[in-house]
Amino acid sequence: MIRITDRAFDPEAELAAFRHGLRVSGAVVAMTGIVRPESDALLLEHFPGVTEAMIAAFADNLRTEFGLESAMVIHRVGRMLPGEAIVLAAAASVHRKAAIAALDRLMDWLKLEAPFWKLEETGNIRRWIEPGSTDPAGDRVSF
Amino acid sequence: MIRITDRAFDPEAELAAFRHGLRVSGAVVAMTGIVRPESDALLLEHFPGVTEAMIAAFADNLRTEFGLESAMVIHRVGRMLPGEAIVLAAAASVHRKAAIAALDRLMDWLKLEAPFWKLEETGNIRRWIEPGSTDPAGDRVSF
Amino acid sequence: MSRVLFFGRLRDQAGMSGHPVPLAVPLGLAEFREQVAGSDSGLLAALSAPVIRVAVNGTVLPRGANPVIRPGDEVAFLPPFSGG
Amino acid sequence: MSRVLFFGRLRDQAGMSGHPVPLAVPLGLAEFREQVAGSDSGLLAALSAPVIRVAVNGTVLPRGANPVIRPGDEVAFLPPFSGG
Repeated sequence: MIRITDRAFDPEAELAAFRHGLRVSGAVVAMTGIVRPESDALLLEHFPGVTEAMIAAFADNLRTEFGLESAMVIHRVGRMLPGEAIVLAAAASVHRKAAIAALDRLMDWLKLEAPFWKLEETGNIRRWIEPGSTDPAGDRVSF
Repeated sequence: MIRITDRAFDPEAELAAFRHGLRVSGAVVAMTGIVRPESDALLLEHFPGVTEAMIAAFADNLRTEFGLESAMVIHRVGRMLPGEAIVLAAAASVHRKAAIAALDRLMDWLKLEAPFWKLEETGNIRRWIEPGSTDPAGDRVSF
Repeated sequence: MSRVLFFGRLRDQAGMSGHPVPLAVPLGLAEFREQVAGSDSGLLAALSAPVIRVAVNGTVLPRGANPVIRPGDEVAFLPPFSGG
Repeated sequence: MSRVLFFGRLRDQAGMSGHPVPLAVPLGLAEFREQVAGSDSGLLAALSAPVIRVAVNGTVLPRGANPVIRPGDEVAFLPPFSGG
């Protein structure tokens, strides 16, 4: 299940629904990304339609490659505050090793290859964050 | 937080409480182990006092080694049914890589080095499961 | 007619999220960028930077790709991604 | 006096979770096992298998450890762990 939402969501409630839909898995591995307290707010932008389709295609390949029963991504966009969840990604499989490896891969991909753009607000300063650029703050804002 | 319990627990409710107690983390990574449907029931035994202390010591070292803000283990013992949670392990850190690596290590350790013994009930047959032995079913029962 | 879209800091720099681009014949990406930027040399430089990726009709192309833009295409300019 | 504890399949095999073991002087682990097993040669073999680990007073020792058991010690025999 892939969802992009501009509303705050409850990651554990979503994870419970995901787990209750499983039939054969022995392991559910999940990662919740949280807005860290350094900035006053984050604004996250995506490419409507395209970002969703790219995540869905990547998650499909991941299911096949790692033999997952299921994978889930919920990603927040819009303006969000410290402590709020940015992303919930989860992978479920019969054995834990596949689920952990798949989640690790999924998070790397979401961070590097999914079309999202992040703007940090601190006081009156708005600043686009670019990981991989020479900006040392590139990985400072969330996880 | 380390807890061993002989009652069913709600892994997502526990994970929500863990997350709400965090102050600096940008990533919470968690794994829930679920009793798989192959057996009618599992019985899990531990070494009271000793198992708890060993998990707590390992989690303390893990926090230091990976720079975690916090780590949690809740482990079920006693008799449990397919679909019920056996274990919830979670790690929280500023960045996701440390949390994922720590959770992977923690699960390996719980599986191999924590004093738990698992008995599978299928019909009238009760059978102790021993991973690492020559028993090919050693890793079949849960994750 | 085709369409250009700007995301992230490129939207701030262009001052808009996109606009139609009159296009009667196929153009190379470099020529398309010049048409999009018009007299704004700062925007042209920003669109041409090696870190900027391009999506044509919703397909994100690899860095350095050099597509031909055809009438009707939607071309998006994408700064480096920073999800999560 | 000392105490022995059995876990997992060893408890099934011993038919109990543990019992006091009269002990007036320190004993090597092998001698302690013989005293625990008494005339039950099957139990002695099970306790002596290389996969069985021993905990003394709540400290789990590495495989193959050969502790001296002293009066008052609590000695636990542990089959291979199978958590999770």
